[in-house]
Amino acid sequence: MGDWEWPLILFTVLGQVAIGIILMLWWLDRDRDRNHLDNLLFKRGVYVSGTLLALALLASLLHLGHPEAAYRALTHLGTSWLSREILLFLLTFLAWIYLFWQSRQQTSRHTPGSGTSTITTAEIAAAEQQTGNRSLGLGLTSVLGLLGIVSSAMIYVLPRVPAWNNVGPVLFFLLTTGLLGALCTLVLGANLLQAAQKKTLLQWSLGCTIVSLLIYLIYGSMLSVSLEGATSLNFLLSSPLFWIRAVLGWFAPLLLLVSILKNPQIDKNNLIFTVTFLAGLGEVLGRALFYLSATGIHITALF
Amino acid sequence: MSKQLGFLHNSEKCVGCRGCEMACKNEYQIDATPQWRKVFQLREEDFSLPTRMFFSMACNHCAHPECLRVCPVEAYTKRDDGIVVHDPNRCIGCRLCTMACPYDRPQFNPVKKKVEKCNLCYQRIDKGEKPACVAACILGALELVEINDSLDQKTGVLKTLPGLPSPKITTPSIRFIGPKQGKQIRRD
Amino acid sequence: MISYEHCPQQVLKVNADLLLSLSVLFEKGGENLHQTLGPFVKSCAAFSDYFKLEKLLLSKETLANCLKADRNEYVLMTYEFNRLFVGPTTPEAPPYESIYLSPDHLMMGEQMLAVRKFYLQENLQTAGKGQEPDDFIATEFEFAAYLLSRIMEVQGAKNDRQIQLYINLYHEFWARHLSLWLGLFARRVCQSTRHPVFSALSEVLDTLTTLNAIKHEGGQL
Amino acid sequence: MKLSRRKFLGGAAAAVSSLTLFNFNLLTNSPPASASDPTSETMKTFRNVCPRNCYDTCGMITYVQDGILKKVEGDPKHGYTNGKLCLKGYAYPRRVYSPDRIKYPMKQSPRGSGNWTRISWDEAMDTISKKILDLKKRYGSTLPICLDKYSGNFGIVHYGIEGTMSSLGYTTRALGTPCWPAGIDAQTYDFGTLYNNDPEDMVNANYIILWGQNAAWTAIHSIPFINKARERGAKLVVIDPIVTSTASKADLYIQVNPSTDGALALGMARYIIDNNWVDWEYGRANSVGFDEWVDYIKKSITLDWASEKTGVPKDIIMEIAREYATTKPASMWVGYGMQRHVNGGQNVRIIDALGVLTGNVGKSGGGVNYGHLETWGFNYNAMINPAPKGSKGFIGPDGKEGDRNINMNNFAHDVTAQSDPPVKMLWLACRNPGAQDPDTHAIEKMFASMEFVVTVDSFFNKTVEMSDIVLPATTHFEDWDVMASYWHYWVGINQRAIEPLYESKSDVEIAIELSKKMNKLEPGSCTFPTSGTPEEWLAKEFNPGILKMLGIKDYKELIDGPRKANMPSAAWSDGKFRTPSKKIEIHCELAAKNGLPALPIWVEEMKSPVKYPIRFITPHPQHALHSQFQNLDWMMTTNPEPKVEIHPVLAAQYGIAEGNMVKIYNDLGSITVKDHLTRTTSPNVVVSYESWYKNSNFNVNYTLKATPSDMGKQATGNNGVAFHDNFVMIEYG
Repeated sequence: MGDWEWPLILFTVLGQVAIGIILMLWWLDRDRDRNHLDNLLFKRGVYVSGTLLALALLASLLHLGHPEAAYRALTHLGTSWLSREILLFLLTFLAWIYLFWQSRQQTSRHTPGSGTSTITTAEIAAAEQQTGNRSLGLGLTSVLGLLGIVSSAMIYVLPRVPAWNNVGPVLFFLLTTGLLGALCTLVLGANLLQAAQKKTLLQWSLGCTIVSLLIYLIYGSMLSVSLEGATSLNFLLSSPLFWIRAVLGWFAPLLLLVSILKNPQIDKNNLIFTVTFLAGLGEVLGRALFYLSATGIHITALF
Repeated sequence: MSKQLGFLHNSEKCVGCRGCEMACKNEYQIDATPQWRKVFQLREEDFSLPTRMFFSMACNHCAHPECLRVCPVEAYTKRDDGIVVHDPNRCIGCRLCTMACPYDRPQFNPVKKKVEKCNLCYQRIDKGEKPACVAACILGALELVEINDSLDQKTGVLKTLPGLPSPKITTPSIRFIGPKQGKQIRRD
Repeated sequence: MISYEHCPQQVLKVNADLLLSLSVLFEKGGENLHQTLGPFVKSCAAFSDYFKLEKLLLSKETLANCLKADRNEYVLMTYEFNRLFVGPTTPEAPPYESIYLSPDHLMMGEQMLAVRKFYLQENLQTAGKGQEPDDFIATEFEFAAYLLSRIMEVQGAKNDRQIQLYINLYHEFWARHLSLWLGLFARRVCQSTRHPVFSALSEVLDTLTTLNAIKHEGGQL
Repeated sequence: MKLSRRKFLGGAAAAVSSLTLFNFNLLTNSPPASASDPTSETMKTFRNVCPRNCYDTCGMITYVQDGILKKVEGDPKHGYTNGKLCLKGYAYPRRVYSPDRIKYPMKQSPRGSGNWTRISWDEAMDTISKKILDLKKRYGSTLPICLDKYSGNFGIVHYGIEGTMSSLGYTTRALGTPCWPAGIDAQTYDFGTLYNNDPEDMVNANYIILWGQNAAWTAIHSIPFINKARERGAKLVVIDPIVTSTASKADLYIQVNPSTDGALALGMARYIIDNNWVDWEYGRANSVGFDEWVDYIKKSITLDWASEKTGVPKDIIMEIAREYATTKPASMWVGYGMQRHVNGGQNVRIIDALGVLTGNVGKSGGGVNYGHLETWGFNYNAMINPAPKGSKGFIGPDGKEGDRNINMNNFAHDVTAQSDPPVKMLWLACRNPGAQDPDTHAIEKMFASMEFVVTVDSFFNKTVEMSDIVLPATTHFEDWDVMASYWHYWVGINQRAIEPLYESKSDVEIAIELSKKMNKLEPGSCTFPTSGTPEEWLAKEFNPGILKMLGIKDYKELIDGPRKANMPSAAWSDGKFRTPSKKIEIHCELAAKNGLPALPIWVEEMKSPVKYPIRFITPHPQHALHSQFQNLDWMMTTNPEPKVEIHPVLAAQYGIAEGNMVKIYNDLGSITVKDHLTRTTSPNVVVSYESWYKNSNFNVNYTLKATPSDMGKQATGNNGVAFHDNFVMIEYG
């Protein structure tokens, strides 16, 4: 059985939330004409995700016996997914800095279509130029980030650990990104998102939750084929943590999201806050269990 | 790679005296916690008769070392003679290798906050000496050998023993002579 | 590095006195606290006054009170001293550098040799045939105090070259040894002691370490 | 730059230090030479011998750099241990440099309070001397002082401990050996003394029986010789109640009922006689009472009885009987475990006789091998000191005045039982009765009743805990000494590889200090010499006899390597037995005189009482030698906790599962220990290996009654302890 790997839990979850947010912003940014991405939300998103990303990277250092030498972790890109992960996350961070710079640019000019009487063609051109750069930045960051997340998942794809040695880790990490990314964006954009945007994000979150649940069911059933996998499974099913995680991360969000989408009159924001909070907890627990339940193939002789 | 050095452990001869275990600690004055080499007792259930049978295992200097693959700092290198050497000066203590090795032989030293493991006494080998554990084995149950087909074709040479992870994971450079049981007159 | 040529003798003296009193305190052991505690408390007071160390005020007080202790109290201090530093049970805080810096907490580790070499640079070695490890706290303090006294001497002799050399040597010794383990040692004492006098002692050791740690990075002596 | 600066400084310091006002306490000027090159000196090697109470007594090479012990290795020049050590031997550096070592003389007041004061050697000696003189005054003799020394260090110079006492006058002595006396007497009755073939001679055997012997744990260096014989086709039979690591390797393992080994041997004898595989010629020519014993067997022994008694099927008894009698030479190695019973000595006598019956005694590749003391003929110069003039002694039954001997194997009881004069002071060295003696509660009580207790030791164990003064003992790396084995034929010297650490002293150095002080306080009160370096003391142990035996002119030759005594490889091959009749005494009058059967006939084993149906066997551990080694950090990490081995069937009866804590108890006391379920033991026997774990009060002897074994008095002064006739109850706890 594994241990409570707090640094790793924080690093992975926070990092995934951060990238999730950027990803969502990018997505929202595609639609230029009708409901385009609000600048303020863009800024908020960029700032929050940046902070989370920074925190994540810091947390990852705490896992090391010798954080002061962490820079060396870049030296084995050849075969080590850990090296690749670090590289990609650093690149993501660079891309984010570009985004940050972008967001500073925004402030200088007033945004197009903000109801001002006369708009010169120059302004429009500049504005478009800008939104172009913006979505380029968002896209770049998202792609690098997603690659980073995939490689952090790949770290755990170890032949020694049947519970990990499959597509599971990649899917789990990406789903966390999708779910929490969307929910956090909803929170950040509580009063900046247009109804349509909210709706799509909510649907997306719901989708992620359902997929996550289904995948977990398949994953669980697959585990039991190997001895160690079975041990992991038994550990999970017998652990109260797992059931809390199930309620917080799957069932509660499922119900709430459905109800939010069903009746438009209820106060969305509060509920969205709750869902995000619960799902967040659920994901953290889930990640903790991911490490706790890992059982490696090992020597079973008597000591 | 020109060749692959490894261990041949003879469980028929080994009485589990643990001399190798301590000789290793004595040679390098290893801290209390990490055990580069360890003697394991095979499970009673794996034999027709209750018995005390053993094998001794350090790093297996695998042909496909997982530790080397996952290590982000290239602390692991594989020499031409197949010895997998861990360089503590590069190690940053990320412990990924300890997760990846099915034999748990890279061991985290909680005090130095780095991983350590058996380097097959390469400095002794380079001087033409035997590894400390091999030199210390009173019963000649532990040998330094070249892992190759001619060894594997020898009768009685096994690639694994009950209770060991499948060699498929890392193709460890260790071979065994299986334990042999005599006759027992029991009272139960 | 700031030049120390004009460093007032008094600073060196206050420092040296404290180190020396500590050395004697540990060398003479728990049985002689009634003799060694006095000088220590005195030099400690002078030290904290000179450097205006508020954080030592309490310790100063405690020590002053312990000084007034009656015979029985001193006996208790003796037992505690031995429980912490001597034995025959496993000492709670063995006063040897190796125990803290050698990963397996064994005696006579590499650090002991490094210290020995330091002494040899000054043509010095431990008295006796090395039965008492060179990295014994009392010996290290004595050596540090000796270096300070040399600085004072050569200052008297106005030999700038030597002044610099001894100052460097002094800081090097702290940087490489005392400041690496004294803190750990002080913590161990503080955690395991049941007598105020040793908590106070640990406080002093801790302050001394931090102060010197700053100094070897080039602060004013 | 650095070096030049150092040079400059060195010079400067050398020049000024005379002027310097600084007065050193701990530091002093070093010879300038050393300063010129403070880099590490080259590795030096020294010869040492492991002095523990062990068959193998290994030759060691010790690596020392800058006066620090770096590592140890086996001595390749030692023909028996062959350049290899055991796991305990390799852990030695941890013993030497353990922070737990006792560093200075310390005084505890009051005893057991944990209030320790450091005292100088002078004060220690002063306190002890004054106590001795005071007792002498009060009781008119030194008999109130009792020495308990045994096997913590078997170095010859360490007999200076006995010397310390004899030089004070007549004292009370713990006499005997807990370990192996029943077997010693058995062989003394039969052959005149214990004398085994050279273990290296086992290579010549065609059939080997290890009888209650777990060489894999207690004499690992013998196994290669056994294996050589097996490679030549010899069969290995192990007879033991436990499937030990050794038994696991046997061609045939026989799980005999504990304490019925004699019955098995008698059964074998019966079958051998019936088939006339007897070596009549050897038996009749070399022994007395041969036919008498044969008649006894014919009359009173049947295979059915033997089988019923031992739990060994008839056909197996017949099989090993036939093989042992017809596959010559056949070697038997009688372990010390099998004689720790109320009929242990008698069982060994029967096995001896079986060896004679088949003519396997006195043959290379044969023998009934138990142990020997042939290579121990030193001067014991440190041990022999005349009592001071006018010393009053104890008048023994023989009317001679001398020391008052009490039973080491019932120590607590015998110490308290003394009244004229009572025992008031204990001196313990090379001994840890607090951990190793039977009935620990009784030991605790007895210690509490003492006026004064002095213990010499290197570690704070149970006995030190119960002492007034503890004196720090050197390790064997800090002493000069010479070591012989009670199994192999090699003798080796032990050099001082490193200076004694802290203020530790060897036992002889302690004796010297004590003598100085005693004579200062009361001239003539102690006869122990007050001079001589440790090496000089070593030199005094050698005599022409031993030098000749080792084929050397001077002890210094041993520095080049250990020597093997030039003796025939087969004990008794000369047929010169050392019994009164100069023959093997199958019929032994001496035994009869001592109230034992004259013949090796069957004597009933101890039966388990109704209340305590389970036999509790507590054999030697693998990671320790009694209370030595297990406390070291390497051992505590590789073998962190004690275990009790329980047969699954028995465990089931008491609702105990693997890894449970189990309470083992009887009227004497109880211990609670984690269990391991294994069928290597039998359903009516639980096994836990005696040992002293650091910071643990685990001690099997809390349950162990000081039941005497049947023999030992004749050769060792007292009967042994029937350690393995201990009966208990177990419960989930």
